[in-house]
Amino acid sequence: MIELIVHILLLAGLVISACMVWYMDDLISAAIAFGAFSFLLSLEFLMLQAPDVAIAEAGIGAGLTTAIFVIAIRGTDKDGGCV
Amino acid sequence: MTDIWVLALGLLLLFVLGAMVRLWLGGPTAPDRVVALDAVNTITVCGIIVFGVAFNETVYVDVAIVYALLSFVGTLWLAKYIGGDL
Amino acid sequence: MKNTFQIGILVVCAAAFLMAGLNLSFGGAPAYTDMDDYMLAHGQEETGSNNIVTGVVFDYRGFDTLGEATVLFTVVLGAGLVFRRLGKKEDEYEYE
Amino acid sequence: MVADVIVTICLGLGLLAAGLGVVGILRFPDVYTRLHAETKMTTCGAIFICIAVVVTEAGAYLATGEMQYAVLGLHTVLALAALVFTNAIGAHAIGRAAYRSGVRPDPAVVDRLKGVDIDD
Amino acid sequence: MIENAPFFCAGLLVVIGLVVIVTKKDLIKMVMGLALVEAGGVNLLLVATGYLSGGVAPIFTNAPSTAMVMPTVQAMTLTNIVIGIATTALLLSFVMVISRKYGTRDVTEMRRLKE
Amino acid sequence: MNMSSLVRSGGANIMMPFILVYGFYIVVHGHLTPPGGGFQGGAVIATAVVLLMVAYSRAEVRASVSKNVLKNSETLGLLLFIGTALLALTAGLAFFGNWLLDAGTLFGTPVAFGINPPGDINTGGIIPVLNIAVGIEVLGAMGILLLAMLGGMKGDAE
Repeated sequence: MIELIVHILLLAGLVISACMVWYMDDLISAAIAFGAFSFLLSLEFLMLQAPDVAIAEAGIGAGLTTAIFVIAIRGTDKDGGCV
Repeated sequence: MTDIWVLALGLLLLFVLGAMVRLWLGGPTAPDRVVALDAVNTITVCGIIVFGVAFNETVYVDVAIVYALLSFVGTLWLAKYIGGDL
Repeated sequence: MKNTFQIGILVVCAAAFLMAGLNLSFGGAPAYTDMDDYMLAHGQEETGSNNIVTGVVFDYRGFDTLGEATVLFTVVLGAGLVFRRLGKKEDEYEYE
Repeated sequence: MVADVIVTICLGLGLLAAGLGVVGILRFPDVYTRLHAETKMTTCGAIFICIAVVVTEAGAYLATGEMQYAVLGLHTVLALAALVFTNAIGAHAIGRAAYRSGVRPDPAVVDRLKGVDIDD
Repeated sequence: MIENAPFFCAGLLVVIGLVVIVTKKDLIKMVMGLALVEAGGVNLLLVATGYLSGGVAPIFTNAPSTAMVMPTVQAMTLTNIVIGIATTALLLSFVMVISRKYGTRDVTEMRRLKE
Repeated sequence: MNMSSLVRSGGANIMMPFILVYGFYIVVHGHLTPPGGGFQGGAVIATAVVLLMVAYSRAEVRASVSKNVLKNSETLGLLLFIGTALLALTAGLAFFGNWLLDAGTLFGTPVAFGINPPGDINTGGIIPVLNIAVGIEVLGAMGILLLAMLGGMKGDAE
């Protein structure tokens, strides 16, 4: 029972961060939300007894996805400004 | 003793949701959101360790090491963008 | 009009996915487990690997991994080609 | 059982610290105070939770003599070391980036970095 | 009903990704929606399909028992993650080139014969 | 003007060897431990390279991170992968046949059946070789992708 509650809390966090990606108009905020989404997804994979998938998601989502999105956002800005 | 660890895991996930409130509703600027993301990272590492103890999965702590080693790379990229260095 | 059409399509998609979630069983007994049972029973002696997931990735489904490696190679080729052409055409953006 | 009491107290302290960090994120007025609360308190909570884990695993290892409990404890110590080290770097980077991006502290405090060149 | 929460969550993630792709007009936002579908919905659905309650990870080193979850879906997910990040990077490279050519990221402002 | 921060670069210099060592541990123990395999280890090692890219400015990255090494490592990984699979034909097996299994040579010790807690690294046949090949390839691919995207940005950072 209590494992089910943990599952539901984790999935609620996942859906909330996905909605955050949809809701944010600021692109860098959306990239931050995508990072949080990736972390929680990896914890969910760990809960589902898939440590290989969890570590792949952690390694990919922690550094590489955020890096690619940030580079793309900076590379398509007109002013190259901040915030 | 197992119930204590699972309860701690649930509480940590509640803390993650609390940090996500700052990430979504609050956070007038992007640095606030990066701070909230850092909190999510740290609490998630604690959650993985507690998970490994709660269900007696002895080798899952390796995932926590990878998290702790790698989660700050994303933070550094975001900080570099926000600071205007990139 | 167009907006209503989009919303209708999305509602249909959402209903389809949620109905599919109703009919699946989480953590229960799947309908067909023959292949996985065989891999769990014989995978250790046939592939020599304690980690069955690695055994499946590199031995039973090796062609899958070969295709994945080819996809990765092609992606790198495409990205490098795109940015090199761009750097040649305009002097402002250097690459290389 | 004395080990259970120690574990419970350390776990409670860690959870309390992590919760205070989250409350600090939610309640403080500007970026720098939030950064302060978050980094300090969640790292403190991680330290106490890891102490609880290590005490548990040491007790299990001494009771049963199986190697997997000792491995879990050692890996927990490694994860904690990595976490503590990287949190400091991340906090420094966030604070520096926030100052450079034009976010100033709440007007009630003195901005001591106003004339300083912080480029290096 | 409520035990099937991972499947509902996977379906919701796919729908949210589709909503992002359809309603947003920013190209990077659309790529983010595609990544939500790919990394979130599909992988979560696959891994949740292979889960057996009470099973452990299919690794014979240090496993507590021999009741194990299904390994094939995990292998397929492992392949899918790397392909997902690769295609996302390629799409973002194209977005950078397109944005440099048209001077904007908005899909409604892109016309082929604008100038 | 655009110098790199001292704390950031120093921290990256200290952290990078640990990430590299841990990535190699993940790659080599791919057939034994749960978080093991070529994809994961390659991603972790690639993150070490990405950490170098974030810690220094663009001119320093262009001077220090060699693009040719990453490009060659990617090609080498793919060639090693296909070559190892092709060598099974010489042993009379099919493509992707496990021609090193139980041979007594490298990675050729017969595996102990059932649950064996410490594990033996000298088992697995061609699976550790393929792990290393895929690890090298993922490292090269991710590094060259990030480097290409970083070079494709507008060049007015200074």
